[in-house]
Amino acid sequence: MAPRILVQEAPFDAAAEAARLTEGRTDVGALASFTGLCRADDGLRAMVLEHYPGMTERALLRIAEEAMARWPLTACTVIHRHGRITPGEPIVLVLTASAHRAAALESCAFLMDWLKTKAPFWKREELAEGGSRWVEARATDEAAASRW
Amino acid sequence: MAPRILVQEAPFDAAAEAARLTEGRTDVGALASFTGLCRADDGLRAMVLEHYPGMTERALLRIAEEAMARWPLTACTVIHRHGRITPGEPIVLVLTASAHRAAALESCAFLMDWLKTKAPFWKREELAEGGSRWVEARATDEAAASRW
Amino acid sequence: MKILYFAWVRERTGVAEEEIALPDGVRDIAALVDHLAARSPGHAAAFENRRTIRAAVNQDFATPDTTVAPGDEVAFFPPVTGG
Amino acid sequence: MKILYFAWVRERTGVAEEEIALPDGVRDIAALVDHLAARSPGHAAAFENRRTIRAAVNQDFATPDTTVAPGDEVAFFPPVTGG
Repeated sequence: MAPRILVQEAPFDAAAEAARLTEGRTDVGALASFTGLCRADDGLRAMVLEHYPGMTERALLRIAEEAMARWPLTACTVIHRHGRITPGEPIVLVLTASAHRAAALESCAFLMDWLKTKAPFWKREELAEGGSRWVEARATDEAAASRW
Repeated sequence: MAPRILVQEAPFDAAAEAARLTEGRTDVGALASFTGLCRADDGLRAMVLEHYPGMTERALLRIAEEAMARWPLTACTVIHRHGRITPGEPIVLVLTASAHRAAALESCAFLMDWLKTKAPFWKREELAEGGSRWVEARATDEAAASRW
Repeated sequence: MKILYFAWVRERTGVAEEEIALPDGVRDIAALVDHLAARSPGHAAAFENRRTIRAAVNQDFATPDTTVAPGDEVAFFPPVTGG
Repeated sequence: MKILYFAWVRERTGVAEEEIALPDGVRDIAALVDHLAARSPGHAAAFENRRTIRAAVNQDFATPDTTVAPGDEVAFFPPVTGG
């Protein structure tokens, strides 16, 4: 099954997405999921995500295909939002389904690590005290991505 | 927050459980989840899970407390079903929430590995050709549990 | 003391639970297994290969040298297979 | 050729997208950056510290020695921060 990739401004329905991967099937023994949410660190007002339309979908599809090549997955979904997102709202959803737990859990962590460093999104934080600033890339994310 | 532990025969609502961990909060940046489901390998008809009432809840609580001590989690939920479960149905749900993704993802994998080897459940498979057999513990599960 | 059996250990002993008086001189799980194995042919079959049996005392996992005392709840079962 | 800018690179150049004619002799990303940096003070500021800039050619990540040709879509941006 081809990975399901969505890049959208609207919120997503994680439960409905999870159901798509298991409904009517009896070969899925493991469903792993990761949701990344916007935190209100230091009174952050909102996060604005810019992306590169066209390249984003392409990059996410490649990352998901890499996961499906490395692990025996029955399905894989990546949904990433862009635009203005306020604290408490979800930003990203990764779902992986497999016969066995290790494949689902490892590939879910792999997908998050790779999309953090290989998908063209840029976060700008709207600060509590007014104004905004671009989030800087972190060396720890590079290190996490390179362990795979 | 104390871990939420449920041992029950009834199915669970994974979406509602996930919502409990994030609703009304702005300090959760990462929500990891794992659902284990019954597969129809070799035409398996059903899985019957026996457990040790009292000790089961106690063992799951200890495992969850261990996860909360090892990783900075804001919340952690473990739900494990017992009784007769047919292919396609969920058996176990683990949810972990944290500010950051590594804590949520690693502790979710840890919880699954430990409950596979440290929670008193026993699976009996009802076979396609009639009859049933007890599932044998696997050395690979012991190895997975001992890596933490 | 209360003895519980689970999964195929229960199927072999033929009972899920039984009350026994802890005999003098039986102070650990290993000695208790010797005592229980003599109760019936089913018990003997259940404890035939002791390396495949796990135990819990008062709902904590135990080893052959874990001590037992009157009033304890002791359980015997195969290696667990949940998750 | 189409040049795209994202995030603070876009803010500094002052444009999100521009069409340019690829000059003779410009055959890779490094040379293209030299050329673009001379377009305006904003462009110069955007490309001031080249180690902080990433590029893509036709929507694939590129390096300074990736070749560019007329008709390519080339994008410049900071290291990504999604997820």
